[in-house]
Amino acid sequence: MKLRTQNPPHIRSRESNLTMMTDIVIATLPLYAMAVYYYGTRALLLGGFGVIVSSLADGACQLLAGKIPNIRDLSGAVTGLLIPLLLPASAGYSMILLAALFGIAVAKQPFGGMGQNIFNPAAAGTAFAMICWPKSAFAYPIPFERLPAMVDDTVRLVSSPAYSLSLGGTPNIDLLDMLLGNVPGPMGGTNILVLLTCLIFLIVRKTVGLAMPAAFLGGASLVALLTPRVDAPALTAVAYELMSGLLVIGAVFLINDPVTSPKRTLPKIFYGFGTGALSVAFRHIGRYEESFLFALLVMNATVWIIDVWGEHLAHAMRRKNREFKTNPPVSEPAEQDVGAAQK
Amino acid sequence: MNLIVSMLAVLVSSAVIENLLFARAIGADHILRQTRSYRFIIEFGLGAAVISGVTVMPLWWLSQTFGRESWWNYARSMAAVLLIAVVSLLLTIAMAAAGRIQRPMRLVDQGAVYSASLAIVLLSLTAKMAFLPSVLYCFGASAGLAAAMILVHAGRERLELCVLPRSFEGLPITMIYIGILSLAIYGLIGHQLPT
Amino acid sequence: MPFVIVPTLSLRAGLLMSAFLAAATIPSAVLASLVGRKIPPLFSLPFYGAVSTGCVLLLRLCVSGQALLLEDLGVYVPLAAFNGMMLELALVHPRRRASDALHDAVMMCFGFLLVAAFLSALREFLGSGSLWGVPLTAPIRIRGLVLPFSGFILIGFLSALFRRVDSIIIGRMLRASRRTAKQGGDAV
Amino acid sequence: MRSYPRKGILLEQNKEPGLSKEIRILPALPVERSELPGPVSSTPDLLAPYEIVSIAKEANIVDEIDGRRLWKKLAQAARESVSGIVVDALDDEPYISSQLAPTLQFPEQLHQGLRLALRAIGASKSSIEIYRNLFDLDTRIPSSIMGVKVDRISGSYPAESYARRRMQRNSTLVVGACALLFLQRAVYEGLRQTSAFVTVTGDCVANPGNYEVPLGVSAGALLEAVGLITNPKRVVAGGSMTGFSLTDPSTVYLSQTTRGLLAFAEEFQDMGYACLGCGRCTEACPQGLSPYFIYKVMQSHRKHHIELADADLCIGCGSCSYVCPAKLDLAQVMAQAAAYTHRRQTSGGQP
Repeated sequence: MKLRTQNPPHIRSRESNLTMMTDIVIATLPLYAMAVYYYGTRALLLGGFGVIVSSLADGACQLLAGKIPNIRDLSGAVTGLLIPLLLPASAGYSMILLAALFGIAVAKQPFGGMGQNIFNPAAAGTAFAMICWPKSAFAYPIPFERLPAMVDDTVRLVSSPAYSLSLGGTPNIDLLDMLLGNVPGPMGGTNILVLLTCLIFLIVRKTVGLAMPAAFLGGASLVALLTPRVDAPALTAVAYELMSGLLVIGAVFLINDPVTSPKRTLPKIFYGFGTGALSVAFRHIGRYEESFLFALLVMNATVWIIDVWGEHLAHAMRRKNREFKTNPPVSEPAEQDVGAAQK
Repeated sequence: MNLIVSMLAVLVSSAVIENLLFARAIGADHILRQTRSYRFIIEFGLGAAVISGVTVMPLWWLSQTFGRESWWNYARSMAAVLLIAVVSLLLTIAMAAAGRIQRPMRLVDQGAVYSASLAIVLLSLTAKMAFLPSVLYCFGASAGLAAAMILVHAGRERLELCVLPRSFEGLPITMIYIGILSLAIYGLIGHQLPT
Repeated sequence: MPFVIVPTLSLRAGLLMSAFLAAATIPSAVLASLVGRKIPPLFSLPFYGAVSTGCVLLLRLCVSGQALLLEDLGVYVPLAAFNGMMLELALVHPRRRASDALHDAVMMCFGFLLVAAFLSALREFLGSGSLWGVPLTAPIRIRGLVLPFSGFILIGFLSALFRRVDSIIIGRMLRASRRTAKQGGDAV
Repeated sequence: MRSYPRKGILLEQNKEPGLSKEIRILPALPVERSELPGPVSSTPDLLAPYEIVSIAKEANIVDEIDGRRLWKKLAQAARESVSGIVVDALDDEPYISSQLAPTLQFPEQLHQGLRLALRAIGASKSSIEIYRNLFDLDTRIPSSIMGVKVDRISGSYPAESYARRRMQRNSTLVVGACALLFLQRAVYEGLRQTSAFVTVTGDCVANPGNYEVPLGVSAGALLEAVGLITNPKRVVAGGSMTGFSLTDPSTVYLSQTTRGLLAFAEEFQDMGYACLGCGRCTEACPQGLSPYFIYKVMQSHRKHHIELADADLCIGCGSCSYVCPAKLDLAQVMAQAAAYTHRRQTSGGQP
């Protein structure tokens, strides 16, 4: 009988790209449930719209590049799911559309598509939308007010705690509401408890590691502790800083994007810490109330430097470590005759 | 103390906020050819810093004296060009005398340094700052330019590892890369003036 | 490159910018073809720089009526003296004959004019909703287009598009030449 | 209890039901006895070392862990006067138990063979190494076999090569358990090595287990004799991680170093995934290399930083390919990178 040969190993782990992407999709679903609970079914419409647009754009770009779109590749859908979560629930469809198009057709596919993009597509698209429509991107609806499918001027829009923080005032919201997400803010970024549950789920599933989110939140809280913006007790100020804006959802989804993050552990910690510190530090300087996405994009550009530096470090450690230096014993040619029967 | 803080503010704003590459695209076409190594980028930044920093001193004095006249608008840039030429000649001669020049810079690279330092000088003059800040501005701006070029160089190295669509290789993908980076920095800082 | 990315916010500005570039490039290129070999390389850069700056300043004197537009262009007017095309034509490989130099310079400036006109029209129409200063109703206002980063990205996509078209045309020509060659082979 | 490698992967060892069954000789493939010339010594405990070595040479015994002749190893060890012998019975590759099963089922013979080998090289210390992370076993592994200490090697997958290298570094002779068994047979019964212990398993095999099969039998014949449920899509000779798959089992013949024969019903189809850059291969690599980095660098035209990645330290354990969620063939890429790096080093920077 004739069989097809195949290189070792002959057993493979069950994890695959599909399972990892499915984990992330599953992790976003509770956020959409909370959004529906707070803002009505418009959240689902936005999510579905984003998914459809980005998946179609992904497939179209791959066809233009002469590749066959892969059904199992859910990365475009994940981008489309994340973009509405980073924007207010009252965001217009055109905003979602342009954000998804920018993310896919500018930040992802020209770089070679899946697995080769330097910048996180969701972050780039949302940043583009924020810069193009700052007014509507930073005005949020009030929870428990059902939004119509088409948002018009009758909807009451308010500013988020992050804005009052950027003005230097203490938001008069108690922390429990912020934990539960009962505050105006980005559609998926406010309900902290659900986000932390998603993070735990992803870590248990080993889809993401613990290093980067921990380092990210650590760096953010360190800078927030050193340079407080509100005259509150230190820990309260830190809690406000962490729970306002997109920091936590970034710690769950955007930081852990495997494509645009370093690979080794020490570089991961460095990258997460730098992103957190940068995004909180530039809340003082920047004009926009939210600086996390931009800080993330800037850090994405430095990932290659960090990675090469990590390789240098590992190289030096291999040099130092005697156990790794010894190569496996090569079998002398005299013994090939025994194995020759197999060949 | 206040002095130091204000000087630092000038440095940071010239290096980051009004970054020559990301905010004004100066040096964008030189990047594509001439970022061969990090060492070259460092040389580039140092040369621009020295030339512009030395050139801005007499120009600042001149613009203080003739700032009112209408013809100064025209004379300024011409004077800047000539002064930069003189300063860079002196610099070249000095380095040659010190024996620090292994291989002379290509003319195009010299042109890049020229235009970069010209832009820095003119910008620091249009900002109408005091004397010391305008000198510091030159240093900060060239440092920011060098840093931006290093970022772009790292991006190009990373892009070499990607299997790009064929029509995007080289200049287009680099431009898109710089564009997204400039978007990020714009959003981080908030306010840039596109002139 | 910087001149097409940042200051091409409106159609007028784009055209004026390309005019400045032409004023800077063409004379120095011709001059380089005439006296280029007599100038020692150490002094060539200041020489051409001074010449092109002079031309640029002359042009600016002529158009000094357009104060607002000049304000828009700002620092890029004097910088136009040191553009890549000028350096390329005057320093890197100057042409032997003045006619060639003139031809090259004019062609380059024309190409720049096309790109600048297209980009500035797009950015003015979609970014600020007007064209040649005349307010129009754009289908969608993307204010991000007036920022420098969109200039970078647009340039990137434009050059990618050109390259794609080029590759298609070249492929056609290659196939055509192969076909003719084959026919020739059949004939022989 | 030593634990190495530091990194690596923890595999689920599907050793049952093969391990707990007793080792059988297939009636379809009988093992013929070939006597050594000369009488069998009545007092094997009084043999001189050179006699033991010569008997091993006569009996043509091959060590199954590295395919070297046993007498060569013994003579070399005697020359270098190593301090002791470690019996290698750790089967850390899934499905394979062709060293563990004989160790557990013929303890006396193993002990006698070990004593002979010890006397042959004039050493005293001895221990038996068995892998620790064997969870799904029906039989329990004793803490000592006939008074010889059993040394449980914990740690994750490529533990065997690490253990071997560690032993060789501190001048201890590593001998396979099966080789010692055959040495005992040669000395006590005067028999040549005409058979080998092979684990035949996989989801196509009717009754998986460890079998003593004569040398030179083709893999197809062995599978037929053991019995197949369905026609296998993949047949693998050797370990499940490092073995090689056969195009035509009927033309491949077993040797002393063939420790396993696996027949699987399903074969991997290409999902068309792209590398996500998740970095799991970097976490898994026992050598501390970064297969992701090497993969990317090998993809590019001018290979920057390739000497930085130390690809020539790869031991080919295949952990990177195992964990890769994109199902990329990283082990192949690592081999190419190692060859490229070697060429580069030999030819002075320019391959």
